[in-house]
Amino acid sequence: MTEAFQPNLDFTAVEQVDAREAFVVDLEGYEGPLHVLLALARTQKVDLLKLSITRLAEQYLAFVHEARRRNFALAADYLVMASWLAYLKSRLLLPRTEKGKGEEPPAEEMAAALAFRLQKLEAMRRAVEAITSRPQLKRDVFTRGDPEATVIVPSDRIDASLYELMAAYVTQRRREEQRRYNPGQRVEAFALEAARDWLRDILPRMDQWTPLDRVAPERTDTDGPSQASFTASTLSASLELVKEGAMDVKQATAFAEVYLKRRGQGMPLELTP
Amino acid sequence: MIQFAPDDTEIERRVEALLFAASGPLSAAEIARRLPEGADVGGAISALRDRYQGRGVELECVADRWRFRTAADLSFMMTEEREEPRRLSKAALETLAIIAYHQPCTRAEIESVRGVSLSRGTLDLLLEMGFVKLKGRRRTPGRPVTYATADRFLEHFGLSNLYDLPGVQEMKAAGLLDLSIPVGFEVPDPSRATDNDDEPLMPGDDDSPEFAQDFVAED
Amino acid sequence: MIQFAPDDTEIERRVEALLFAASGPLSAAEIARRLPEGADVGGAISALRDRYQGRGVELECVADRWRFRTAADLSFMMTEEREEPRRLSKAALETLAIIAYHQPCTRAEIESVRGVSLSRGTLDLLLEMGFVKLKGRRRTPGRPVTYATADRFLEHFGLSNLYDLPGVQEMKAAGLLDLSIPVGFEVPDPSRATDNDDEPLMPGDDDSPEFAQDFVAED
Repeated sequence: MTEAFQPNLDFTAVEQVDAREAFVVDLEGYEGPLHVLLALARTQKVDLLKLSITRLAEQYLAFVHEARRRNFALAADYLVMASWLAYLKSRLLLPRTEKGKGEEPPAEEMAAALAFRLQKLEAMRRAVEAITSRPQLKRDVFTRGDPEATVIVPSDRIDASLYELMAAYVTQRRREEQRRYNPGQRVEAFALEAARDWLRDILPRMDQWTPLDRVAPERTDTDGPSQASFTASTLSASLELVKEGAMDVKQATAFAEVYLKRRGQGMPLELTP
Repeated sequence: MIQFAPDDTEIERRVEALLFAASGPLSAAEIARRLPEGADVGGAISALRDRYQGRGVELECVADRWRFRTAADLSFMMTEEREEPRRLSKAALETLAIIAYHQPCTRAEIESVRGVSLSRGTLDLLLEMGFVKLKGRRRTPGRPVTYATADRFLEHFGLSNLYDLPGVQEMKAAGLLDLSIPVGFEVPDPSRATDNDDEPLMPGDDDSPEFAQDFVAED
Repeated sequence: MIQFAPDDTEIERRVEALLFAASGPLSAAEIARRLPEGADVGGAISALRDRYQGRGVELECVADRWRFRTAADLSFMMTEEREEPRRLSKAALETLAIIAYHQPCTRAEIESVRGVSLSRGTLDLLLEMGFVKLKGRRRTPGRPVTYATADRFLEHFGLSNLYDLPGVQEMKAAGLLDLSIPVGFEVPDPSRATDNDDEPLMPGDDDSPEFAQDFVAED
């Protein structure tokens, strides 16, 4: 296959094309091989349907050759297109003797398909021109600059698109991820186990009804659990001890002070001042 | 653009367009500045005033400036029929997004992703708009209520079912996840969510207003 | 306020006032909701359209809704109102056009028309600007997401609906809007090397675009 298209890369072809079309290699202007092909096809100045694919292939190969000569770094797809076109061209030129490899469509059909793709891209190019030459809002035409103070808002439209929904989701998951790596935000809790030990320790001295916040350990270390955590864990632990029958808890009304007292005998509790 | 010396009709057109597009009332001098030298602004304004006389929109002079406003006798249409814009707040949109992808999920789960507690009214709003519904109760301590998206959600976003929700691939395609994709970032597929852990709501749970009230009170 | 059954002139006045006062385009249904039962909204709109024809302000239909806007030929005057538009790249415009004329279409289809893969930032810019929206999923293996234009696109370019796209009928007649390539044509693409294993097209594939069916099904 490579042998088949080597002859096309000779200099006469390049010079012919170059001299005839004064085609300037400017990769910046092209999005990809198909865009280059379209630009080249335009130089043939014929209906895209009557395009000579053989000639187009030559033009493209010359383009690639020229780009390489000037040390343009060509993306792989430009080169893949070059070899495919060389192959297509060789097949178009060869007399059709046997049915190729069977599965492959005839070269003429492949050429027609390429012409179709170019037509399609050309149609979209024209569409861009047609659309952008229309009067555009806030560039050419303007809606009322100062709508009434009592604005009538179309009621059935809610301003939220699927894109915004996705964006909202991703933003949060990102934030969540960042939070996870922020050690400063870690919340230390007063372990239930520790609260139970603490209660069992002071239980013998709790023979009077004592308010919960006086029973809970006082927070000393600013890095440690919060006072709320001490109180909460102490309450949980006390409920376990109630279940075990070791102490009683009472509360007069909702949100009122919770009082704790041991069951049975024990030493009096020394309250901290 | 070639501009021939415009006639009175053309000047009137231009004044009309300027007054319409302006963000506030314009004085004759301000209008004249944007017209060709010597244009009869006064004449154009008074012609416009006559033209709009008795129409639904009238040209009005306030403090030597001119503006269009709707005819005074039609003001009843502007006030009575006004409707509240239904714009989703950032919080509402974010909450909706989490419910959509993680459904069914509890309030606590939503808060854990958002990192802030849900303000009163955010969920209520989504429930009221019919974007979100109460789904069931989680079989965990406290039996918290779970939320899921409702039909209106699918309708609004033009999805035929939950399977159509864009996933990681689309988030990438839309440029939302590019450079720093968090390690192990996964988006749950709500269409494969299992309800096994949940129990259905008791009859009346979902439409009893006290319940919603209760829930709001927890804020 | 006592309202007698308003005549056509009065209906026209009211429609005029509503459209002037509105912050965005209004559909005929939205207008009708604010008028007495049985009012001929269509008649009023077309009367208004005629009345404003050639004036400095014109009535225009965008995305099946109506709005007043300044006449296009007066754009040169509106320098102060003009907002610097976000410039869309050539690639973005081409992508927008492909989506507009082929919607709903998948990312792969856009890439196949352009012959290059969509670079990062092209689709998301269009999504972010609200010109394009995610539409649904194609019912084909992999269930790729499809894209379509949003109302904002029609509003921006002053198109009353998708049939109004320039040249769409001619392109359709020429078969140019058919996404299936007529014969087994596949430019080898290094990024999609495995595509060579594609099954040959079934007979009749090219005249039955599944695409059009999708459009109906996904709506």
